[in-house]
Amino acid sequence: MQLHEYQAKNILSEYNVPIPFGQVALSDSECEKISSSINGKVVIKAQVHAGGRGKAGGIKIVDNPLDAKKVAQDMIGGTLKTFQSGGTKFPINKVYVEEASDILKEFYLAVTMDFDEKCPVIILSTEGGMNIEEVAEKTPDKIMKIHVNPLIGPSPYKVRNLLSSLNLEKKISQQISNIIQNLYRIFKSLDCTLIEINPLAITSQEKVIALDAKITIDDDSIFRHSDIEELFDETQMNRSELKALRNDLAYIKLDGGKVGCMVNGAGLAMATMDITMKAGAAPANFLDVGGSASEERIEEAYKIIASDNDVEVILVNLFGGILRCDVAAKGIINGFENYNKSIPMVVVLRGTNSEDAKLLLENSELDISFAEDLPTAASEITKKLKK
Amino acid sequence: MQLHEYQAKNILSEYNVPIPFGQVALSDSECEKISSSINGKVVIKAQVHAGGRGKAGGIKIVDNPLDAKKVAQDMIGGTLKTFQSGGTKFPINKVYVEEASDILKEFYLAVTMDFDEKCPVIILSTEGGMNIEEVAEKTPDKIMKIHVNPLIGPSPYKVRNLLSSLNLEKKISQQISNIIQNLYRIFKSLDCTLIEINPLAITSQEKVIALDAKITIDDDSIFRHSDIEELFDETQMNRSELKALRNDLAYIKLDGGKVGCMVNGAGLAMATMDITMKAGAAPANFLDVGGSASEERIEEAYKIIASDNDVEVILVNLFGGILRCDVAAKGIINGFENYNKSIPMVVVLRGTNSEDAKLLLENSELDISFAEDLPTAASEITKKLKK
Amino acid sequence: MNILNQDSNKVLIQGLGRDGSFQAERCIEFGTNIVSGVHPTKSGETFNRNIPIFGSVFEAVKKTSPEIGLIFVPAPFAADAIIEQIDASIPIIVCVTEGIPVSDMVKVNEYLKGKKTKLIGPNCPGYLIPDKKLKVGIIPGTIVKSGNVGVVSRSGTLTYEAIVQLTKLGIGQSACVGIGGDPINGTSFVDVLDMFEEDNKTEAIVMIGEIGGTKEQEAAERIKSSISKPVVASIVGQTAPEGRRMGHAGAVITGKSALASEKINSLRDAGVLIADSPTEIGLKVQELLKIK
Amino acid sequence: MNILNQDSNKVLIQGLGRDGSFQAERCIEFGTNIVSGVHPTKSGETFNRNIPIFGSVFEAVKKTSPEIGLIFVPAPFAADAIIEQIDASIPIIVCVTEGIPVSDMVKVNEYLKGKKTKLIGPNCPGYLIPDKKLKVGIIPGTIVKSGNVGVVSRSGTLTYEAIVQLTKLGIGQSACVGIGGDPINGTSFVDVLDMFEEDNKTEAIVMIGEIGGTKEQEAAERIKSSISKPVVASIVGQTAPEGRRMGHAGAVITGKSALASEKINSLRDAGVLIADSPTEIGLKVQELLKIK
Repeated sequence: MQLHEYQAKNILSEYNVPIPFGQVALSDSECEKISSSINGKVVIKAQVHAGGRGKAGGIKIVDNPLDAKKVAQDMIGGTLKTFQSGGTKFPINKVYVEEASDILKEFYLAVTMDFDEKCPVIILSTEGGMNIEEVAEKTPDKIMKIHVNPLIGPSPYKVRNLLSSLNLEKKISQQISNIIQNLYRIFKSLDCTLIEINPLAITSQEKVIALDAKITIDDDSIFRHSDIEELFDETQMNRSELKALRNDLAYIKLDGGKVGCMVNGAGLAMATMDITMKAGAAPANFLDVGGSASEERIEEAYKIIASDNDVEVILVNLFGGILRCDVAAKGIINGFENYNKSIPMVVVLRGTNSEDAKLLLENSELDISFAEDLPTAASEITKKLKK
Repeated sequence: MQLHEYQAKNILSEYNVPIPFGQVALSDSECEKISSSINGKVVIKAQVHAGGRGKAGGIKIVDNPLDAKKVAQDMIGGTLKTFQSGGTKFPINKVYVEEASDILKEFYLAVTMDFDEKCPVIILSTEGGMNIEEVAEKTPDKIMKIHVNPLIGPSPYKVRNLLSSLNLEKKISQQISNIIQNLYRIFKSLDCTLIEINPLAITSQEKVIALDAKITIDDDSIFRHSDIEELFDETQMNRSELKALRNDLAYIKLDGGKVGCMVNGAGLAMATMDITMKAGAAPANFLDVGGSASEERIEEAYKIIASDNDVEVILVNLFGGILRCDVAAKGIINGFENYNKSIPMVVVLRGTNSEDAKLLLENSELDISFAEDLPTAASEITKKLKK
Repeated sequence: MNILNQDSNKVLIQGLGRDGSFQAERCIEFGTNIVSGVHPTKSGETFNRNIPIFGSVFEAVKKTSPEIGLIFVPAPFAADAIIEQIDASIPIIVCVTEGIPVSDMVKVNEYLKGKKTKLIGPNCPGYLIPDKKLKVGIIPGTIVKSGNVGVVSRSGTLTYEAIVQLTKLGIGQSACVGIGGDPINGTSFVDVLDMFEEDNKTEAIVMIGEIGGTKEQEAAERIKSSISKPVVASIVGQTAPEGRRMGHAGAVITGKSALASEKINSLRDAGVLIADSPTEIGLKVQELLKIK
Repeated sequence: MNILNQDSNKVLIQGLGRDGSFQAERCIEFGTNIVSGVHPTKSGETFNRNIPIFGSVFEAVKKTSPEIGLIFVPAPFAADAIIEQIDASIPIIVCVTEGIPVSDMVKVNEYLKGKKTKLIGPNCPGYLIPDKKLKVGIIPGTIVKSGNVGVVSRSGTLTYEAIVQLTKLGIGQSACVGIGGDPINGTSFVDVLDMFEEDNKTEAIVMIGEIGGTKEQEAAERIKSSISKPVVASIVGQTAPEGRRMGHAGAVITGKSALASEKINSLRDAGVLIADSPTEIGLKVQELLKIK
């Protein structure tokens, strides 16, 4: 679960990570009011769940409260699409109003999980404010890492050794060192998968502050963070994604395809996509019902796929394990009956209770072709699409 | 560092450990006011750093705010001496005013460090409200323990297995289980050496609450808990103990002796005591100057010992290691000169720079006999005492 | 600990909710010797007629001496169940549960260091040895066939896909092992490859990988250095869109090595026969065995 | 890792403040081969004329290959220094620092599990081998004499007391080891007894214990089961008042076994010769060696 910048900054502040003075505004007049409490230039930032806001016009610097009001007027109620948002237009409901900082130098600082080393990792780069993937690719020596033993936390000696290689003033490196320890405390306490400060700025007053902040919480840990769950902003997801999330389904909308796909398991999902793509039929979406979906969740899954207007054919590829195919079949039939939209289906059912499932589907009013395996299903799909 | 009950209960509350409603009062009128906000009986508890308050008259139950006022009048400004306070009379500056609870059953619950297993341990006993040492001795099977891996924390399965052996209602064991997890969070976050809830009560409303609370923080960890350091109540220590503490000296006052002892190292201190006791000379106090005392700290040490009116002879037994004997000698001479109280001394000095030290002392105006070793020093002491 | 070469295979099942109970029955149907169950509130009861249920793993171990522990406990409690089984010294643990918090598994992984227990999963279908009539997990017993090909995969359902292909072509399996899709898990490709290498029954190996991480590259290195048996591999996700959920820092860590093409190159370089499409796994194995 | 039988004894000193620098000089005077120092802000400088100081342990290890690390770092940073030396794979670490938070040492202790490093201390005077001219720590070099008695103690200054008594009687020491007074430390009586048993130079052992804990009982058990060399022991604190600082729960854990009398009984039962007063340690050893 992703947090907005303003939510992340509240958390940073609570854990003693310095941030510039700022407040969230829900309206242009609020934005004006906050701006007038700030001396000097003011930064206004659209609160959306996408990176790359600056280039997309989601961050503006103004000189006075009146200009601030105007910017907020334009932003709030509008949408933002960035090069990182994957085509999605995110609605802007709030802006963050912040005093502008006088910046001498920008760093990149993140805490995340290193899955190869199976432990948290702290990433620091002198190339702050940049696209960090690009930095990693072009100048990998500018990316420095500290692997963290979960028992010990970030060893001060490792932090010290890393910072000493940068030849910073003692005053500066002491501040960064404290920020690293505090970020790690947030990472651990809130079960984060990512905390990213880009840029971490050194101001002309020699203060180190977090200018931007991105915090992502491990969805699987939300059950122990009810206070964080309340921060969830559902306006940042489209209706289908939200519905999928609420039903514990993994849904991805894809551009340009016509096939709606219902599968179980990420591996099988990827295999299905590889095979249908090769057969010339691009998917319109992907819905992974996961390991042990109930009848009700499968019904929701059917509705989500069927409500995608790009979908001309639905491919169901389920392999029963924990999931029972008969349960899935009932869910699909219920979905069809309650949603009442007939879309041709190609169905591959195998594993636990697949024979019962086929019987149920055959006796339904769905427009179904059964396939024994994926290649057959793929060619069946291309046939249906050509019709 | 020990906390008062009211301070400990504030912390419990912050970490979601249920406590009865209560507030601290600094005056009888405050006590009356708090009492009038409570329906039913009110418990008034003297806030002193000693256990066994109940038997010593430090805990009273009253029926109405007027009686509460009277009790507070008696307590505040007075002192309390309990069977656990080692002869010390603790001043009562505050009372804790709490609603009385309707108790069905009392448990003992503690988190502390098990030095044999080198890990934290949770101790639970069904014999709450009792002297736990007595329970441990007479019915050791009524003391249950959970050893905690510092990486994992208290494994829920261990807590569940322990609680299931008590055959409690699910509702009750769920509450105790949560309390255990929360106490451990406190233990870890605040670097405690002990958290003791005695009794942990089950009320007639089937709520589990902490009726009393004792929290001790590792003195060596205070440097990272400035907020806790502020809770320190210096009125609960006598002037010499306090002075010793402020100078990082370990000072213990003993009853009935006449020898003031300055040593370095706990082992040498104990050996010194064993030997002088055998020679028939009981110590009046013990001051361990520790591993690496400065001239100033030694000076304070001398003053603390010399200001004890029971002291007729001072025994100095130092073995230089990290501590340099010459530095110690200067400190003693300064102490003597600035405090200006001449007490005969027997001095054993060995190790690092001990020859320089002897020279310094010989040339001072102190009334000193040197001894080569401890037995000689002990007999020298008894001689001086007999004079 | 080679899970393929255990003599005795007594299984304990922890977590007997809807899924756990249903799957326990499927395991028993296949021939698995389930000796006990563990459930916090069903202590003293039995399941499948006469298998005893205990309140704690320690009790179950004391009374029934299982060598394998199978976990269906819900995600919030699953890491604790794994630790309970580790503490009870169960030599092999299979954790089917999906959705365990990453931070929990980081701790379990750290806790496992130096312990003798072998953990498979979590978020995995477990393993199945047709010849021994041993099914520990959720791989459908109906699709397997006894034989000489070892199958190992990160994906659950995709494992079944591969098994079906093999069985349809008359090619049996020595063992099928699903190591699970979670980024932090107990058993890696490398571990299972070593077991297959050591296992006398296994003559060829099928390995199914995915995009993301570098586990397939590690496997390629191991194959190059010390696996003498022929390997067929398939990597899925070649056409998958770049995951929107993957944070920047995540991409920084694995970089390009997470791509399917990089993995395929490493494996090919290690002498592995690549099935370009996951539908061709069976055919590739057939081809390999014929050549041989 | 037997600290007594290392061939090479190159020492690194971490923490070169007032005490560290002073004690480093004493070690060098005694003959110890100090090869490098570590201090966060003195990197590039030297001490004692020509010994290089590095900014990190890793750098010092890379350049000077020490086999022993000696720590004088202040308490708030000492646990981190121990971990830095463990991570740099220094085989023997002596930590003199006193006042390290208990919770820090619990973590260090957990972290050490499975590692090859041997930690002595913290809050200890270190060790000294007269014959090898090796002094790692703060035991005064002026009081020792080369010989065949091994001395081990929980207390710093009391160790010196025992050494002085031996030396005065003309009895030399094979090695003197102060394991430190903290409740959680790296090396126990048992560890050092084993080392003395193994060490050819050591003919008799002096062990000085204290009230509190059960380490002396553990030592008694080990002496009974596997120490063939004669042991003289003294336990101090027989007349000490019950510590007011000891919390209730602490007393619950150790109970009566913390008493001096209990410890003395266990040791006597293991065939140990008890010096009733710590002033009689030397005489008891003399008695023992004469009988022998």
